[in-house]
Amino acid sequence: MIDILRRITREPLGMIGLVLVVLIVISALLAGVIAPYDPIELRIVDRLQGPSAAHLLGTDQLGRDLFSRVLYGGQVALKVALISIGAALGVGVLFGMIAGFGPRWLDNIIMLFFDTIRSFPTVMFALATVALVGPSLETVIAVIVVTTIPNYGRVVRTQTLSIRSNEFIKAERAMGASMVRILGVHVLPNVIGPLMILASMDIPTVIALEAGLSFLGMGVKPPTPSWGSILNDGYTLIRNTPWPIIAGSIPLVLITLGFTFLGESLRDLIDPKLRKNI
Amino acid sequence: MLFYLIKRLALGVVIVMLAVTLLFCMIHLVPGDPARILLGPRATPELIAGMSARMGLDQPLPIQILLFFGNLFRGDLGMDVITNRPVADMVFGQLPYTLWLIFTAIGFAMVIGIPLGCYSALHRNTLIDRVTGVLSVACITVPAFVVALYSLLIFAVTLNWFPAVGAGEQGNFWDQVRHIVLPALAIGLSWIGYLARLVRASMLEVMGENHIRTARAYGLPERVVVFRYALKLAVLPTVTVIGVGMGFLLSAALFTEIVFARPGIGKLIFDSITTRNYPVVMGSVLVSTVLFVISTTLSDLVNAWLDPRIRSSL
Amino acid sequence: MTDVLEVKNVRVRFRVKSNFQALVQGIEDPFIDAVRDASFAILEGETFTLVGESGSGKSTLALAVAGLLPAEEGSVRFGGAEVTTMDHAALQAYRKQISFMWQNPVGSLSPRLSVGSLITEPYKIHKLAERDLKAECARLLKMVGLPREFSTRYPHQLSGGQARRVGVARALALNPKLIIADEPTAGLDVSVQGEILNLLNRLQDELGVAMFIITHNLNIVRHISDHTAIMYLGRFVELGPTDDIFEQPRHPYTLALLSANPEPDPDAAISRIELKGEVPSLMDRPGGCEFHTRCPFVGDGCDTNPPPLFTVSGAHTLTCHYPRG
Amino acid sequence: MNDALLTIRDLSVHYHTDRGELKAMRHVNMDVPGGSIVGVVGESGCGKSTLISSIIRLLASNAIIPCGSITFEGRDLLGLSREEMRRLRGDRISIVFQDPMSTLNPVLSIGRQMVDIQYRSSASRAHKIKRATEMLASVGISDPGSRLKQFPHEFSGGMQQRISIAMALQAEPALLIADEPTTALDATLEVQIIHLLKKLQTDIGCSILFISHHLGVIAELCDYVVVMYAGEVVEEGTTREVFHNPAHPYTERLLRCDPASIATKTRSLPTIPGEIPDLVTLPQGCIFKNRCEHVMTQCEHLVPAWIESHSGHFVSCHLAAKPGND
Repeated sequence: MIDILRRITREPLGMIGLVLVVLIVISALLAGVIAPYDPIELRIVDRLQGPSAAHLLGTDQLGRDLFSRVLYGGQVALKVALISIGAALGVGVLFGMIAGFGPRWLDNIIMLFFDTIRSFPTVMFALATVALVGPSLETVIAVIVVTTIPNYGRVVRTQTLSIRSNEFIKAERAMGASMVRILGVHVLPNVIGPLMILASMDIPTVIALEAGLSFLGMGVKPPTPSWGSILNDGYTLIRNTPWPIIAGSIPLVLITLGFTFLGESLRDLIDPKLRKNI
Repeated sequence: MLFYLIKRLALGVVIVMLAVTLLFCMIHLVPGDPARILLGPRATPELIAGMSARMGLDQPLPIQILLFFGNLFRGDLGMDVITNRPVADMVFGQLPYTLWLIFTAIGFAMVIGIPLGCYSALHRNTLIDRVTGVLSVACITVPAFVVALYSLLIFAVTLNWFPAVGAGEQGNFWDQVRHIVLPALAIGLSWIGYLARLVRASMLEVMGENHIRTARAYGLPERVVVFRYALKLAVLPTVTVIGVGMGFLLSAALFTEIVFARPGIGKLIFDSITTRNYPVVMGSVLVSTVLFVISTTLSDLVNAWLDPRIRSSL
Repeated sequence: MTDVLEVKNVRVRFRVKSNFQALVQGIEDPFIDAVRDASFAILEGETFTLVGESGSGKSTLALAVAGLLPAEEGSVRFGGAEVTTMDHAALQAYRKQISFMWQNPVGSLSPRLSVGSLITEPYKIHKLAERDLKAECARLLKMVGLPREFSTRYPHQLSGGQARRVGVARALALNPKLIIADEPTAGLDVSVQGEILNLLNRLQDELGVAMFIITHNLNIVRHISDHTAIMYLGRFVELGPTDDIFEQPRHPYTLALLSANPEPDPDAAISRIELKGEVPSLMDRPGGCEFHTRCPFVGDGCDTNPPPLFTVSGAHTLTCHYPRG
Repeated sequence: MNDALLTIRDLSVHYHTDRGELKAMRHVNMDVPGGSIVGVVGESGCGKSTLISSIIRLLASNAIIPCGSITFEGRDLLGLSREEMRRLRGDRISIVFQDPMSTLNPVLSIGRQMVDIQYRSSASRAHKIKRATEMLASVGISDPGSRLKQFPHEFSGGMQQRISIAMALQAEPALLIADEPTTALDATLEVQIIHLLKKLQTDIGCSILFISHHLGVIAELCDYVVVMYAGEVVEEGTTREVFHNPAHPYTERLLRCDPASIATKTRSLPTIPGEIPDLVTLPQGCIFKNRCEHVMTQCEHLVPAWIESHSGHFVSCHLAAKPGND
């Protein structure tokens, strides 16, 4: 583990990725300490200011400090990303391994469901759900979990299928090993590595999706700060001030770059053959 | 071949039907009555019952689904409860805008991304390759709506080079072109990076295969090795990715249509969701799903056309 | 001596087309026979070898014997018990008494487990973990001639020969009555092949375990095997005591295989028998004698009549219209 | 062997790896006389594939050539420009690879590939197709005209190898390199390919550099043999000399442990105990010393010289250098 870390820091891009991720994660975690203002406190007097020493990124139309809102928005983004990817990973691995190792008919049924979910364009599916249930953080997480499960499930299935035809699995079967033992001891350890890399590279996608939904007003409820809702404010104010757009997009771009660089160097180190399009 | 085609189409129909059923179940299962939500808190029970009947929600769920499919076969996607126009007309009226946008974006991404990827693969580890690599990652990771916002901010609002809203005047080709540039850029930018990286990776893989060594061992000029022997194989994964990418493209189109206030199916969905217009939501999601199924099937067929190994296994 | 294993008239079928495809394409039989009418017995403590080229059905037969593939017809009896009709519990008990060694020395070892865990895997599978696994591991490593330190290595750190030894150690873990080895020398250099064959011979002498070896290389058979069968297109074409087959090969295919591995002597009279064409597809078996399309000695009736069973002497039999020699 | 078509002198190839410099091939000498078949024998890790790649100059990008020369038809291949080298490949030097299944381009038809490699000729397309048809017929593919339209996966492994041979010999090269062309094939197909190669070699009059680990095939096919071990050529001579009077202990042991050479039944087959030394940290002295039965004191420190033990029979071993030992 430490060895991997050391090798990542040796690569310039890996190092940049690591620094960005650590920086943003820490600043989100410590938002309560670092943030100079309350992110939801209204100060109409200070509205629509440009950057200054008092307001590093300026203020929005309600006079809220954008820098503080960006810091707190990071908490929302990370929360959504970690919970939804964790859950999707768990369910995806389970169904993927069952599809890859189980009988053919079960595989077909699981794949049919995966394909069906995949055929909904994610954002449209998310909007339809939000329209029915109403916007909330939980809805966003649920939608992301449902729409990401097929991605992981398909990767795990493909990997399981290729591992399944290996001789060492046949050897375990011939020795009479149970299905649970084969999956847990022999398949899972060979699947999980590449999957973790994929998951780390998915974090930016999920964060972008959360921001997108909040941008459309279908994510977190105002006044909770989110990068997406800051951008939405920016969109409505686009002819007045560019700062909310800049403030909302900077962390979004930095964290996506950070996780992508990190994930890519991890992938190159651990499994150079793994490609994004499995 | 014909057998395969029939199988694929049958599977596509099953997927679409399953998707519709899932949506119906979702509407049915989630708490809250769509008719009540649509009409607002002050609606009378009679009004709500009337609206439920108009939306077909008073029937039991299986009947609702059957009715929907029955109408579907007649090309009827139901009626818009607010304007009383057929949903099919609305959806198909908006669809061309979205399709034009998507095709322009992906075409533009292919024209730039694929050659860039090839160049990077063939000049591996040079400065240009590294710069392209970093830029590609940067392009991929920036969400489409952020690109849309920035291009709107810079090119439309600040510099005023391109129009900010709409799709342009009907029948005025140049006006339409001017209107499509920024939205297509917003969608296509991440695809340039994506395709460049994909083509680079698969080109490198193909160039390492034994048959390329053979082609070189027979002294074929490098140009022939690259363009005739390697490229055809290297673009195969691209076809699949674009086919599956229809979903992402539609999602990205939705954002850009909203940002640029451009007509299209994404904007239609968004507007009908904000007005809780379920039949329109249903119809548009269905059409998007069908688009996805068609594009994956098409990409499989193109793959089969390009790769004789797949062709003969069909 | 008693039979450890008795195989009678085994037939193994594979489906190659779905019923629907078969209907559409007008194929009557959507199955192929990978093994047809195979019968042999393995005596306690002896080695039986199955020789054949790719597609001959030799591995399929071995899998059917091990209960890993269902046999369409025929019987496989192990120590008097019928394997083909065993339920799950009986099969588990059967698998404790046989071990299967797979073709790829490194690929048949689970890549993320250490040699120590790999060797003791059978104990864990059959819930015999109360044994002192460390001691067992050391004992097994010693048996196959590997130093004790190897227990902490991983498969990718082993050479082909070493990995093969680990495979042998694992196969010996539960003191099996029968070891089935698929191509035990595949992928190994000539100088290492000898080591593995010597090891198998020595272990058989010490432990009295019966062995069922599958190989494409007829030349290694002479030194390890008591009885040999030669397979072509899923059928035995010649079967008998190994010495008899090497002294008096009678089937043209056996002769061709023997001559396919010539002596490394430039002055040796080279009498290679070159077969015509390639192995026909199992979906399109030739009529009459199935070998007639490639046989250099083909005669009248070969293409129409199935060849008769010909007994050379005692247990040495073959199916041929015109046996050589 | 003065009329040699291909002469390799003191050739070394190293690879840059994470662990350090991997000395895959060191100070190799060998000759391929015109119109002859030369066999290269060795076990895994002996440097056979590095040898081939360096002759056709398609070494991996992490390879370096610290010393040596490869002279082909009087020209030093290592001194040629990339373009000059490319012009030789497929015209004067051709190659048949080991794994027929992956050697041919999967998405182009056989005919297309066979026509493509005739790009040097100014003949008409119809003429090129005719030439390809003739070549396919000469390697024993029936109905060659219509099979030109087929793709590689539609042929069996044996057929694909025949096609590879047809492509390699289409330009009637002076040197054909055959890299274990029969290893992936069944024994009965191997016989066919060997006979085919022998016949075509006689027809065309080219030389063949035949790489194999199969001693029996080498004995049957080759005029000369080169024995490689751990990146060095340890012995070279006529096949008869080397197989009847092996001068290097490795050759002698290798010949002894081939199961095919042991006609009498034995329960204990001869082997070569030990493993190939690590080529990153080379041991001092003779490369074979850790596995040699006749190891002597000078083997520990002195690298044996490349000497001619008989006329035309070269070996690098201290035993052969002793006066009166031959």
